[in-house]
Amino acid sequence: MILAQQIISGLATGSLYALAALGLVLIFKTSDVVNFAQGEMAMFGTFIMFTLLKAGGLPYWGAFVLALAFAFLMGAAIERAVLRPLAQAPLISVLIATLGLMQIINGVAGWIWGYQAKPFPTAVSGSPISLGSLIITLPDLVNLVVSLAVMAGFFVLFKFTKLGIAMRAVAENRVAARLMGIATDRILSLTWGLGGILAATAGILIAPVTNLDINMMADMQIKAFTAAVLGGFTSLPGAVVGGLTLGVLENIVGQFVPQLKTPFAFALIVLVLVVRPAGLMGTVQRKKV
Amino acid sequence: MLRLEHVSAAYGRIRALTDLSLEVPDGKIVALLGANGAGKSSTLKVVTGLLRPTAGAVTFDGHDLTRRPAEAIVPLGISMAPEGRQVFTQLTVAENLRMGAYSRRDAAGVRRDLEWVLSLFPRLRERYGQEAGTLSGGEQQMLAIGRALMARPRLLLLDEPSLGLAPLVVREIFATIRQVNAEGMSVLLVEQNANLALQVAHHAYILETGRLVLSGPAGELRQNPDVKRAYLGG
Amino acid sequence: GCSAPPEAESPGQTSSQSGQTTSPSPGQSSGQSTAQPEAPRREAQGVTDTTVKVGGFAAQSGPVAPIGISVRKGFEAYIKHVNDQGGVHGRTIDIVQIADDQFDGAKALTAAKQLVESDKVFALAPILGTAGYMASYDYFVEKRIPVIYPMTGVEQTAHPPQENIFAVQPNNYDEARILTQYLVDELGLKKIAVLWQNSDMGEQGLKGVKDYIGELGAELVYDAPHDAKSVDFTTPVLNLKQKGAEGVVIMTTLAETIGIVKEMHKQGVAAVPITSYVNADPVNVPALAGEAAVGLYAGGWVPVADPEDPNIKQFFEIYAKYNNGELPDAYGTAGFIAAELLVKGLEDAGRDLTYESFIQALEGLKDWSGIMARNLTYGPGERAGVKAFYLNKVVEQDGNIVMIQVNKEPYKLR
Amino acid sequence: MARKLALLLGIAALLVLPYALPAEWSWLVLLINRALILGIVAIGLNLLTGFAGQISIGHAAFIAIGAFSSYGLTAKLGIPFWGALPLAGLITAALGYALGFPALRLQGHYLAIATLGFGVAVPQILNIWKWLSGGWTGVKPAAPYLYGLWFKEDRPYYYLILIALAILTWAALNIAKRRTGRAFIALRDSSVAAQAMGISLARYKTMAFALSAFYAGIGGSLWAHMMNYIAPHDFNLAMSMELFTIIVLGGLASVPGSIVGALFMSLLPKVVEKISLALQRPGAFDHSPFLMNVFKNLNQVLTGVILVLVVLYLPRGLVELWYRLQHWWAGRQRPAAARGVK
Amino acid sequence: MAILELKQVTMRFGGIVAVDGLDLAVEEGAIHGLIGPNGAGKSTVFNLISRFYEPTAGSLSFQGKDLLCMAPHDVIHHGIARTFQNVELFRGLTVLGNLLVGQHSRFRYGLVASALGSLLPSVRRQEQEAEARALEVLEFLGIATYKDAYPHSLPYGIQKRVEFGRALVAQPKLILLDEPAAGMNPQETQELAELIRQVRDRYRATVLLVEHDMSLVMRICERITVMDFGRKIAEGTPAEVQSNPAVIRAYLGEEEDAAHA
Ligand SMILES: Nc1ncnc2c1ncn2[C@@H]1O[C@H](COP(=O)(O)OP(=O)(O)OP(=O)(O)O)[C@@H](O)[C@H]1O
Ligand SMILES: Nc1ncnc2c1ncn2[C@@H]1O[C@H](COP(=O)(O)OP(=O)(O)OP(=O)(O)O)[C@@H](O)[C@H]1O
Ligand SMILES: CC(C)C[C@H](N)C(=O)O
Ligand SMILES: [Mg+2]
Ligand SMILES: [Mg+2]
Repeated sequence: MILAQQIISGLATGSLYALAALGLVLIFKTSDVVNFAQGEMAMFGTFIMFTLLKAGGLPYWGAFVLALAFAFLMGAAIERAVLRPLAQAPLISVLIATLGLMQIINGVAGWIWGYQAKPFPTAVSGSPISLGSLIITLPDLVNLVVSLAVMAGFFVLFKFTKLGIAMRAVAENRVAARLMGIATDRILSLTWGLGGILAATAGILIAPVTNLDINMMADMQIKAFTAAVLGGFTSLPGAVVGGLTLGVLENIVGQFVPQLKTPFAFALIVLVLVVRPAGLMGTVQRKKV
Repeated sequence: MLRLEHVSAAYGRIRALTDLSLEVPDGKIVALLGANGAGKSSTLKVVTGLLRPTAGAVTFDGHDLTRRPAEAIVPLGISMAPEGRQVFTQLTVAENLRMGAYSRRDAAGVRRDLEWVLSLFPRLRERYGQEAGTLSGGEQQMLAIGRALMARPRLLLLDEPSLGLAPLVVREIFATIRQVNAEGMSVLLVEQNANLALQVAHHAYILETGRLVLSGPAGELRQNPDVKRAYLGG
Repeated sequence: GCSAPPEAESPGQTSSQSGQTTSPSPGQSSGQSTAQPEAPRREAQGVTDTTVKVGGFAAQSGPVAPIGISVRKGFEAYIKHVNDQGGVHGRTIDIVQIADDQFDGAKALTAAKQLVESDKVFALAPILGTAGYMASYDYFVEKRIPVIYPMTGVEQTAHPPQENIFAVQPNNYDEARILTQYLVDELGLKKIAVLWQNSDMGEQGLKGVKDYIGELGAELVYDAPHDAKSVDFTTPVLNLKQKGAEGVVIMTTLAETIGIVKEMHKQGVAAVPITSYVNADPVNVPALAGEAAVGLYAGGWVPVADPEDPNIKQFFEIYAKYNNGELPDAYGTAGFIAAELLVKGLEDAGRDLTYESFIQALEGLKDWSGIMARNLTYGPGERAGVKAFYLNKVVEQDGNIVMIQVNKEPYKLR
Repeated sequence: MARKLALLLGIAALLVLPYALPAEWSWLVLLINRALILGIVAIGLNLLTGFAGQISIGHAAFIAIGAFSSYGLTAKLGIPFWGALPLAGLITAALGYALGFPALRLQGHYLAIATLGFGVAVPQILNIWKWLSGGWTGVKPAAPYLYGLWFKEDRPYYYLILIALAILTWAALNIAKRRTGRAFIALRDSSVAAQAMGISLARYKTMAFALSAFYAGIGGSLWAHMMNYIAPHDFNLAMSMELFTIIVLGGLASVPGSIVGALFMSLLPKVVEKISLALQRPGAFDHSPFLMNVFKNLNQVLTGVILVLVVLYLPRGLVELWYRLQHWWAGRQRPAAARGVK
Repeated sequence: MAILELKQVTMRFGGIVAVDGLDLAVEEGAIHGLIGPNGAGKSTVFNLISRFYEPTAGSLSFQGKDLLCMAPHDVIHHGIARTFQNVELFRGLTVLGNLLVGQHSRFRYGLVASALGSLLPSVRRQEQEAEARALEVLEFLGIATYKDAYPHSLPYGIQKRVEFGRALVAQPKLILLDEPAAGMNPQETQELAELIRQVRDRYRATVLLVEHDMSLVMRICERITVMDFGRKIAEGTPAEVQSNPAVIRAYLGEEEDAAHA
């Protein structure tokens, strides 16, 4: 019976990893960048919503929408100011730039909002739902549903719409994309804007669990990265599957080797990767010569 | 239609083009010939906005192209099958072709042209759902050309279209070039196979180390002994 | 009464004696490091007629920054307050810097050396973090510059006692023993569990419970570690429930404690939770955990729970005055107390400030209480300032969830 | 000519540095020691990542292995430091070699996550081996001793590090331009072509891991006996990230760049700290809460800004400054040494 | 005697059969052409010989040795070098560096000797010899002036020659050339033809050539195999192949003058 509850709770936690991982995968798919600042963008967007709720006195959903709008602009601005000038730079440099951004955003948030943890409201509240002896809370369900919905939405976008295909084209080969008449700059602003929205959404749903503070995403980010890789890094469904797997895995491993939970979880993941080098849902990029 | 006047261009300190003037008249096929590194591809890059000229003017139907970003040039009616194919390897053949028509709004026309391109290159139809990266070299070349055609341009730029293609397909492609030209499409053709190029072209320019050294009607150049020796392998 | 901590038996006990030996860790047998030259008594550095220089290190960036920054704010607030009142014996206290060691031992040691050798501070405070403290420990011992309130739960803060190091907060080992004793003696619980953070804090806490539980006549039914920053506590909480624990000692930091009580609440676990002083935070615990926190006990070595208490009011006022109206957290409190103890030492040492006079002054403190500092006691060979606890509990009062203090008198080990 | 001169001047400066520093800057020697040790590790990491193209973002784990091996060898087995130092390098190299095998199947981000996992796991595993690591409270490796010379103070230790650094830099420069280094670059740039040239991916990837682990092991041993105190969690992800940043900032596939990057990353916060202290001295911001926060916690944000700026304006890393300077000095048209790192 | 022999080789990618029961024998010392329509499976055959692909069925042998027992990096040790259809140069190395990597399998020293570098006379000597050999090959190919350039700044045609040089410098017994003339003009192609012939004569290498430029193929190949849909559809001398109706239908097309526009 413990096992069933561990799985259910693991799925709930895993959906948080999945939410954070989706943003990473989105940005990677659309601009070929591993965005280390993704978590900090999530934190910053959440703080914006916090301010709107507290100082602005707005209702939850009003603040939510405005925070997402802000997050869009923030994502687009970051792309414009830092990523675009780095269009020609080697991938690893871009990675370091996002590492720098991570420190900047984190530090600035500290300047503005201080360093103490703050409570953050959930989108929905109500008593936990019991199924026999199993318990799941409403916010847990919401997180699960939102991560699945986001996954499905973006999956459709990338697979079937001209815009989505163009986004992938831009990520792969900017020069060729421009030759198709794709306004790569605008697409990149858009994708980073969407990345910002996704980040803020994740942050807003995660904050009630971790509490809101400037380092709330530090650990989440590592989990998200792991989840994304486990799932296959370029696959949105993979990000969700990876996140959920990791959430459940941690709980089950925690039952047996609590002190080595993290090493064990990593060892299992590396094992998965050795068997499937492109993750659970990824496809191997075989270069043809 | 397309006009380059006294164009110079460079990659950092490396000079690629010097004081180049040339013209592609409406409805004509113009060939651009020259040895390796002569600046042929660079000329096409200048036209499509991928390489900014350091001097000179590029105009298309009176539009100044020198200040235009590359993506704003396609909608004017110029498309290119670039050197090295540059297909989107992680996109399928279908998606690549769809991107070719990115700036078009006429859904019906796009559908018709897709049919046309697939009948031009039946191989692409067979590989329709396959990731472009796993295509053979020649199949990728077909895709690059097909993708450029999907834009239904008024001026088509082809950078070594015969590269890596079977003789039969090369012949078909040149027939196609003639056909689309007959339908009114102008073509600027860069080709190593000068023989073939001079057969289809109306007019030709010859570059050496970024400078124009010779130009004239294709028929005349084919008879020119210097050209014969240097480019026709005669 | 308070029995001497077990570590008191360790060698090198005698303090205020120069050429003291450091206690080497197990396995280390260098015949050399102990052969220190008999240094002549030095002039106190960093003291002029008008100023006395101090400085310390506390992470100001990186993951530990939220703690380090609060510590700094608390420390600075009280020092500024004192300076604004005219300083101590006509000297203003000059905080040269509170270096950002980023929780890196080497950087902390660098900062310590800079403060001592270049800035020539009179004393080191505040000093935050196990990593930095342990890396600098030998250097502290060697230089014999006063170190006021190293903020870490390791026993090396006070055991063996070093003449120049004055610990304040109890180590986590002793703390866990007190918390367990409270569960057993006062609440009458017999089946105890420990949920501990996979860190020095949790590890020492677990050790404390294990060593003491038999003596208390209770039973340790379950213990489980979790990594810092974990968010999912399903597994330990379910096991806790299954093992029928009646009381649970939670040795971890704030966010995880909140996570644990929330999960216990969700799963309807009846065990009584009791936790470390780092969570004796009347502002944040009710705010973050809400009704899930009701019933949680938190030990505290200072009384923090009653905002109407004049001392606490004064503390809040001073803190807020120098920090733009912010309210302190537990770490801000710690920083504040470090400053209080420093100032107390300076005051009692008199106008003629030397190391001897300063150390004698501190050793003279018996059950001394300042604004937030409570019942600090030192003496020759005694460097652990606090051994007693105030117990706080989260309760529902008039529809509000608040943390109140449950015992007026400090609670001590049997 | 100018190059030689600059090199000689540089070496001379390094030789006298600790004693040239004014007394009240003596504390800086420790910081420089730390930087040079990280420099050694970074050279190894650069051979792995910059040259062979294998990302490792858990490299601090190798330092930990080197540090605790060295502690174990000296304290438990009584081997003198001088033997423990190379042995620690070799033990770490052996583990690096072993890690190379799962790495064979993984590329890019997948490899990154595997090395990240390694970086997280090693301290945790060491941590439960209390007999060796002392757990959370750590252990105290002794300072090296040689014929009446104790390397306990920062200054003598500096020379110890400097000698190791010199030898390992020289070796790395040799490797880089000889057969092995070329094979690394080849497998980074095109693994298929590399194989067709007879380069075994398995052999060279594991070799690159072993080699970089060797450097980290040496660094770890030096670290342990310099600090005289180590705990498993000293070697955390923050340190791994610092190393990764060092090689990119200094210059990927540049051996000197690794050292420059290490010095830069260590000294930068101190410089920022000075600026920040200077700014807050007058107490001018006491009435602006935001600005006060800004100047008190400048370090992190400014470090971030500098990272971004370097990446934006010195795409080949800090070594590019040196090449530009050389270029300017020589006054002739030579393109800054293009290492062509992708 | 056949130096290279493929028997009943099949290669499937999912549903796609790229090579289908192919038999191929290349005589020692020959210049052997492998032609066929796009997607016929020619490059796949090269990748099979290079051991990048594991054949679904069939056997491959080189000088009587079973190729299937070799790892990809062993192939060159046994004397097979190759070029790639889409230029695979090492962009972090100069042209000279690329040719030094080409000799990787000839060096007789490893990691430790690398680290000790010029301290070891043997290392110094080997490096000098390798460099001399590389320069000689560059000279032979007429691209010695580019020795210090990085490949990506060179025109495509030059890059193809660098690749050729990199394969040549290993002094292989069999050299696989995948479309070496692509991107070259007729004049350059003629020069290339000459080079290939010289390679065979001077370096005593067997050449297996994939190429769509019939002027090259027909001029230098002694024997030609034609593939279509992964199968061999014809084999013979250039004249035989050129007049084979199946080949004309599938690949060459009717010989007509494209001139009459
Ligand atoms: N990206 C680049 N960076 C530096 N130099 C370049 C670059 N691209 C081309 N060049 C140089 O510019 C000159 C002209 O090159 P371009 O590619 O236009 O020649 P081309 O006539 O198309 O040659 P090819 O027949 O080989 O395709 C050459 O000297 C080439 O080396
Ligand atoms: N990795 C792969 N996955 C799927 N299909 C593949 C793969 N590699 C090759 N193919 C398919 O196998 C067929 C043969 O490809 P190959 O590259 O061998 O052709 P080729 O004869 O070299 O053609 P070209 O002359 O155009 O270079 C092609 O249709 C190609 O699409
Ligand atoms: C409670 C604190 C003031 C310090 C904390 N125990 C630490 O060392 O990290
Ligand atoms: Mg070209
Ligand atoms: Mg091919």
